Amino acid sequence: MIALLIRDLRLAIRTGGGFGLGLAFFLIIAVLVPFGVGPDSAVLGRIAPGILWVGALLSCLLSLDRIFALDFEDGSLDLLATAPIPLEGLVGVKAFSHWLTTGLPLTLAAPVLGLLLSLPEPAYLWLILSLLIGTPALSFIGAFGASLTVGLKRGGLLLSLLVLPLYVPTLIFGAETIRRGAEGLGTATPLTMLGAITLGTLAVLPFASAAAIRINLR
Amino acid sequence: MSFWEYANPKRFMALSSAALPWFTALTALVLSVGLIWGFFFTPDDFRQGSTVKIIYIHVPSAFIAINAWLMMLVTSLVWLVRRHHVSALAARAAAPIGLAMTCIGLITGAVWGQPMWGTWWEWDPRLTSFLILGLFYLGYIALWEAIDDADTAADLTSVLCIVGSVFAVLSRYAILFWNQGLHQGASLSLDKEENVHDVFAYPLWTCIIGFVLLFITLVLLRTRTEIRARRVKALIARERMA
Amino acid sequence: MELQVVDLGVARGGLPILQGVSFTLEAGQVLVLRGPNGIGKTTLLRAIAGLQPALSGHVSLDPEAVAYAAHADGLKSTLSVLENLTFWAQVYGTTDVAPALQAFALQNLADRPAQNLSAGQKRRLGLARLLVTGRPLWVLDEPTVSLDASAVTLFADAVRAHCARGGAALIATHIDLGLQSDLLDLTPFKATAMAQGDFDEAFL
Amino acid sequence: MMPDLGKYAVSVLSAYGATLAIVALLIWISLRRGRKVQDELRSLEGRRDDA
Repeated sequence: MIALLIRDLRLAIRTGGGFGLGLAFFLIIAVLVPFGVGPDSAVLGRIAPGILWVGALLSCLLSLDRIFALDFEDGSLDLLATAPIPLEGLVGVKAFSHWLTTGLPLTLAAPVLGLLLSLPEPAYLWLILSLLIGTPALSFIGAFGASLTVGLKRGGLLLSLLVLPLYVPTLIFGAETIRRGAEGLGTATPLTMLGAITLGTLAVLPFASAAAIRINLR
Repeated sequence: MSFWEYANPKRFMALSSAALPWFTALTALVLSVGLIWGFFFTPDDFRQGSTVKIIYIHVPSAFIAINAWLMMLVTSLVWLVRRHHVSALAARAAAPIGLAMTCIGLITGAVWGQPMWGTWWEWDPRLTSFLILGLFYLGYIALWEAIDDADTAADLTSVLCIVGSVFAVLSRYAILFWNQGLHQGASLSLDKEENVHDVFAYPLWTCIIGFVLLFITLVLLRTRTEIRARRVKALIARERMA
Repeated sequence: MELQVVDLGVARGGLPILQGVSFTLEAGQVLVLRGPNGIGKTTLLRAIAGLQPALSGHVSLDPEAVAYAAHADGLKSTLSVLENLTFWAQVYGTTDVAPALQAFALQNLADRPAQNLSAGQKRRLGLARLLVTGRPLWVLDEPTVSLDASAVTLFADAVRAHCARGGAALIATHIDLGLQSDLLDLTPFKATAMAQGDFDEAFL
Repeated sequence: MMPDLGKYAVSVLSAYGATLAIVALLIWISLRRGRKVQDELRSLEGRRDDA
């Protein structure tokens, strides 16, 4: 399974795609919003938590269809399904490597973009923390969506439609954590909920995804 | 005879064909009684004026929108566990009805909210939850349409339905947390104190029963269509092979 | 290691295409599947490899014994030949890829990215993967597509060596590999129409 | 016979109107597709009986 992780990361680095694209998209959103909303830093600071979370979510969405589609097209998925790795483990590794190449860089880039959006100072800790805790859920939910649409020729749009409502709870609790942090309120509740959702998706969704992949392969 | 005998497509076709006219007639009767009663023969509310009449479509459609998803969840589980095709096809047949009911709930809610709250759309927890429910229906229907192989489509949509149900409940709590809202509490409950007045309650119950009957009739009708469509597909495939 | 297929029926796209297929395959044997296009060779092989459920009958086999190779080789174009092969070796928990490279004459290409290989070279790399799996039963679907005559000989040698080591191979192919093999023609096993009155008859 | 809906007449009527329209559309779509599929099936079964 470590071999699989290393291979996926190596592929992500060599083909570029995933990495750069998600980050660039995140940057574009953070840069464009002030042009649309106006330069008033008070307004920007108020909406920054939401913008950053929505931006991270959309950047994540961008590379989801690559999680399984490439392996499906070149036949690797068939071969991996007959290999001694359990399919659930395969899904977990794939989602984890997706997180390493999108969620983690997004989390690291977010504070810089927070500066651009004049995010209030006390919020930075919560920004990093909520993204760090929340983005793995985005990758695992996304992997579930990708496993449902893996057999489809043009599954990209459908994938977004399927995943969108599933992202709502994560988005709400993630952005709420930062907003409360920015106003100096208690962040324990949303952060705990966010962590609970992430742990839940980590524990359960690989099984649902593996079932979906098995159905798609037959 | 076991209950599962009804899952035999042939038996289902025969039974539903006999039952459909009765259900159609009963639906027409109950629904027209309920709606006419509600629209023409109930007094205005002292606070909400005549807008209270919207309750006779708003509450039943919302009720169906939620319970249609529950029914899809049950039939999806039945399909996954017992592999009865009729069950999966019934879930497929119910989804567009659920979507339509969600739309009705949202539209009537907006129309009601406009004079009451002074705004067409409010990010109120219930309205927001319904919007999300609508998205779930859309995704579910789109997945059915996108997959060619019927059994694969049935399996995958069932998995989506189950996972979606969990996330729908999660969303509900997340949204409650996010905004406490100005929507009034449940219109009907067994707790007498909170109930709307009897004058409104009787026609409302009639309308709910009417909507349930409408739902059953449409599900029967649409499931019959889905079974036939499935058979057409099978026959074409068999011809191509022969 | 023994593969036993008893009264197997398989379906494609929800329609039964083969029924009543039975055979056994023991260590050291090669079984070649024949039959016209569309008869269901690929479907049968996928069912034996455990990728799709059988409609009827059963396959008695340790799922940990199968190495499956299909039309697609599952190569990553940005990885080199060596990297591709090493990855599969790690997945299957083996380490030595040198014999596999040698058996398919890939030593000189070891550092070349897979995207710069010709179709035949890619196929050879895909087949070399079988050697690093260390699994006794090879289930191969048209393994000789785009191979030239000398590469086919390499492949036949590899299969022969594999059988000599106590392995076995189930191969769907149309060309004569020059191997000591049994033949199974699938044409007589073509599924007939479903019996009337079946529970789900309306759908099949 | 028409009840006096007061100042909310437009709201109430449009809510009922929209509902009736959506339900009618739903029923129409269901019936139309039902008929189409049934015709298709009849012609297919007929062809099978001839053969």
